[in-house]
Amino acid sequence: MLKIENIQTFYGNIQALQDVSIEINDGEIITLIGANGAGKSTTLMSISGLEPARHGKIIFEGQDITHMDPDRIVQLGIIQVPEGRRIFPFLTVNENLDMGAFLRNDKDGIKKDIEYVYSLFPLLKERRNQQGGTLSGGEQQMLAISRALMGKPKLLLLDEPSLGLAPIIVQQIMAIIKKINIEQKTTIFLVEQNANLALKLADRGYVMETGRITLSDTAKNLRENDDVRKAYLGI
Amino acid sequence: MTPILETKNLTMEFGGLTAVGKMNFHVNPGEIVALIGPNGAGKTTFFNCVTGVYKPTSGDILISPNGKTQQRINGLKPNKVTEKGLARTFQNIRLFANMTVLENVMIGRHTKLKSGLMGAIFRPRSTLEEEQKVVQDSYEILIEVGLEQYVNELAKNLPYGAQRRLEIARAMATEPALLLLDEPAAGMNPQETKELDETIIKIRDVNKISILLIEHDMSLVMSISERIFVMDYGKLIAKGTPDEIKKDPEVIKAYLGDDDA
Amino acid sequence: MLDILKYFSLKEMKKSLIISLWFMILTFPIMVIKVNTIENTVIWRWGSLAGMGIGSFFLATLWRYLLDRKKMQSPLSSKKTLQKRVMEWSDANPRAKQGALIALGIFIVAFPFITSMYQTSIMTTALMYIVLGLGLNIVVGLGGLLHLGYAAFYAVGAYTYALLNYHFGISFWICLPLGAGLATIMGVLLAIPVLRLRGDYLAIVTLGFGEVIRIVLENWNEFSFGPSGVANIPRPGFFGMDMKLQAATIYIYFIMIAMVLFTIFVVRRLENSRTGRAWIAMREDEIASEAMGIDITKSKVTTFALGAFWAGMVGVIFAAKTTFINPASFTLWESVMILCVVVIGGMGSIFGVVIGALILILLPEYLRAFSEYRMLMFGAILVIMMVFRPGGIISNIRKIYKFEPKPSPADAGKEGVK
Amino acid sequence: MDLLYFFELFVGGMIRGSIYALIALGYTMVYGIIKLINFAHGEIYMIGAFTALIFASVLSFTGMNPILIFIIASILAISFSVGYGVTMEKIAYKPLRGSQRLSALISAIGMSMFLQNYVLLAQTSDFLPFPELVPDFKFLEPIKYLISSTSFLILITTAIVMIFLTYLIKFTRTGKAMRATSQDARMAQLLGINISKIITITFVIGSATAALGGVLISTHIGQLNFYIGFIAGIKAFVAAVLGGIGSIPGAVLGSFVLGWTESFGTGYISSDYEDVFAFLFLIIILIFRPSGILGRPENNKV
Repeated sequence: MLKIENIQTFYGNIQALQDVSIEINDGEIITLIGANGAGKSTTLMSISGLEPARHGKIIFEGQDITHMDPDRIVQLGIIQVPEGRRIFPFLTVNENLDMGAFLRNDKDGIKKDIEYVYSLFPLLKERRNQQGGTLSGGEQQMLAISRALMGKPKLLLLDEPSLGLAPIIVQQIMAIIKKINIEQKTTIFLVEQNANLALKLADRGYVMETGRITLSDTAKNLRENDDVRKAYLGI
Repeated sequence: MTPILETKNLTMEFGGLTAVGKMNFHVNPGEIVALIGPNGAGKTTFFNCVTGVYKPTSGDILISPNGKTQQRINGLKPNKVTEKGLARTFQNIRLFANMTVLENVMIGRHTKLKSGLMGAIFRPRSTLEEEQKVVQDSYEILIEVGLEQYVNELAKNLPYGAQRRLEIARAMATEPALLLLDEPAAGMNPQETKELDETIIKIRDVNKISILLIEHDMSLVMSISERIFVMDYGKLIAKGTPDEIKKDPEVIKAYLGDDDA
Repeated sequence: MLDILKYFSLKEMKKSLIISLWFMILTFPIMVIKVNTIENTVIWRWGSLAGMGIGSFFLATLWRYLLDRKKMQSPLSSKKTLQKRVMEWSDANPRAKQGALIALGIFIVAFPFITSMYQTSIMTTALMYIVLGLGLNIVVGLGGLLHLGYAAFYAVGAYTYALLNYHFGISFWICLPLGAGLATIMGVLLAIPVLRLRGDYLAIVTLGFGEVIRIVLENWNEFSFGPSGVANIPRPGFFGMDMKLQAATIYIYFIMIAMVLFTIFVVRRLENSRTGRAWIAMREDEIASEAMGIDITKSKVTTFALGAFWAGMVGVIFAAKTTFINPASFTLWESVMILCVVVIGGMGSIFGVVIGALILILLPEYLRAFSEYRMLMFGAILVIMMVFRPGGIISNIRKIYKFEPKPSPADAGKEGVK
Repeated sequence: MDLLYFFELFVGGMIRGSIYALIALGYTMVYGIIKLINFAHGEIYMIGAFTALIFASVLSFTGMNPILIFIIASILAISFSVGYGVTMEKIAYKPLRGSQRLSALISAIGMSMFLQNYVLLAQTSDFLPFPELVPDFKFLEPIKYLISSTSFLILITTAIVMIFLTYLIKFTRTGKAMRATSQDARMAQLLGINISKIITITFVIGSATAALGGVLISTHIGQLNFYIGFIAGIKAFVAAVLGGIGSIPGAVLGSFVLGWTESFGTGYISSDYEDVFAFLFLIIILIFRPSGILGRPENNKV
């Protein structure tokens, strides 16, 4: 579905990604784990077209999207929930969701999807006229995911959805991610620092260190890999 | 022993949101102490309170750089805090990008120099000597952290790991009694992390600077720190030696979730 | 390198044609129609439409070419600029450099004697802008604070001399430090309230401050004689001698030469000092420089005060040179003009400011035919510079510090930090 | 004190405020989206007024109905100003997106100088009389000394524009996208919002309202020259900052506050210092409340 071939991305003079290659198949949950600053978020930004790769290629369903504008990439069905959630703080919950459906014109479909995300997160429905900035961290994460779902993603990119959330909420969110994957047939690319959590959810995983992919395997194998256990599971 | 840094019930609120709540915390002279916790737990906010970037809502921050009397530094401006002997690095590197590596360190020496405007214009002997000395001193600090080959490069052209080290060098140039490192290993590869490890221990042993660090890299934290404080949701949830922390159920929960791992 | 011929392919030509059509329509009412409201007739100037069409066609092509070129240049490009080559050449040939400097010196000294009084006067104006530019450069280039009210300090200097001389007959040489001092005090007074403001807000408040000063000068008749200004200001005296106009012009020229040298001397020393380093650090990152122990408040006040100091001094000379001042000389455009000198020359660079002032003041004077297009060109140049070369003509190359590595590392350990 | 005089000043301040508001809206919207003080915004207002004057004069020679002329000239003025606004953004601001804010600001100053002198050179530096096109409204007869027909037009138009813009920003999808972009442009892009389009729309709206202001004030005062844009622009910016830049209700509130300050200041203190009141007020507000009356405080993150 998505094929990243040897991309290199720079921030000014600093090379953030070096020859990163990742492959994601339809319907999978893939995770990318690694330490803070390893280049995980940059990878996502390169896919979304906000930090286009200088070299290499990104192919989505046969189309080269490496240098496409971000809004066209979204139109193709790649939607990202970025790190830190980035809720529009002065827009209401409803308006935030509206923005998620910015590129869609099917009013009925949008209505149905709003109902769907409210069924996933009933809490949001209660708060629908509240400003996004007044929500708690967990609620914001729910809103961020819901907002992305409103764009009917084929491939959902999630950047650190567990960041700064209470364990119980993290579990809830992970369960929902699984549910979306199954119910909506949405392919999911999950970037996480919490390797343990991510590897439990995912089918396959990639490990990233200072801008390079150092390992890739099935999630199960990665969880049993000694290096991974030591470095990322804290065991 | 008088702790070099001590906070009593330190609290920082942002419009009703408690980012740091009633932190009781201390670093003893000569110690390497780590502050860990999930992202967003309030570690950097704590740093910012201590270094004067934020004015804490309540509580006390006490320091005793000379190891004897304690003084309260709440609400002091960052430059005053630095003058008193606390120096820091930043999580998202804040070097003076368009200055050379050497100049970056020379800025660190700012508080140790005296010459003012008149000195700059008339360049009396004392100023000239001072300038010569600051160049020399700064260069030596660069040698210490192993950055001397970059001395005249612009800071922005340095590789990532070297930029992190330069931040440490710059902070050391202020001759602190306590060095606060905010995620010094972020973005480093294992080899660089290992070198950093040695650098930090050297700073403590050779230069007799106490160290407080925020870090995610568990291997680094576990191998060099004497004591670890764990924060979650703005609160201290555990403290102790690395071994104690490893076994602490609260910590495992905060890091790994309610989980079998 | 991009092939410029590519821009004359059919596709690119079509693009340029569309842009040129767009501009023809856009500028139609203003460029073509001219209404004579007294005789109630309309003049249609179709010629300018054609000119606009052709002009914009080529400019559009050139613009795209330059933009693409800018994009292609990787930030790490090690291409040797002319500037770098000149510098390397002068480093390699110290003799030749010395010779060039001596020739320049002779030229400067001989200038008023080999040219007309008019030329000398223009050159003096250019020299004044060099000093003004260097002064503003302390605030904008080194301190990184956008200051749009600089002309106000210039006015303070000019009025100090004009009024003190008018009321008390105080001479030029006494007023020179007084004007500078008063302007400095004003600088501090302005700096204190605006310290907390950053970037855009600072710009607008300094702009407001400049306008307030000008409006007060314009309206407070009892104090400043309002819009009619102060006339018959004496030229500087030379040990009580009375000079003819020509001698006085040459005299002021040399005063300005001395002033320029003095300013360059001081600014260079400041730049390469503890204080100067602190300013540059502040420009680069306020929070980090505070964390290094730099007192931001103090630094900002100092840059404002020093900047104002030079403006005040030049103001006194300006009053003495023109012998007549009124508030119209100190409008916002004056401030912008000085800012242009700094920006076009190269922010933060002394040599750049010198070049900037010479280009901006001398070029329009010598290209008389274009003189009415002066402000139009300045505006265009500012935009073009910012788009293609935000660093100015002369990029700032700073001092490289020398040091001798200590003989043995053991020494370094002993004397290191601590 | 004389109550009638007070009322006159009050209404006068309101009319001033309305004009400032029309210009300030463009300022504040552009600032909200690209965080740039568009110094040349006042020039768009001036070009709008000039275009209207040119077309109105040409048409009035044909003996057309004045009201019809007024409407046609206004529409043309708005169209051309929008053209200038959008072109300006493409030339002077778009290539600078992502670079230092200082560069963009200087570019804007350059643009302002350029446009002023462009009109000066292509037209004239003299004040030109604006044809009288708006008839006296009958129903205003009893309060004519307070509100003339042109000032009535200004108040009504401003009110309509405010209502329209509020609706646009609050309830339409484009409006929401504009708000989203101003709050977090990167995130907006991740949701498929085309930033360039949003910026263009912002410049279109801002230029249109500025041009409208230009036409209205010129009919009201009856004359104009190339310099009117600059002072009006600065004042409108002051108004926007007073209200809290980036906030639309703030711009309106700030404009009225400024209008009244000037009106009462000149009426009760001295008319010579009109602009001084505006700037002193600005400086005082910024010192005590840097984010303006309705602005949101900026949190700088470390």
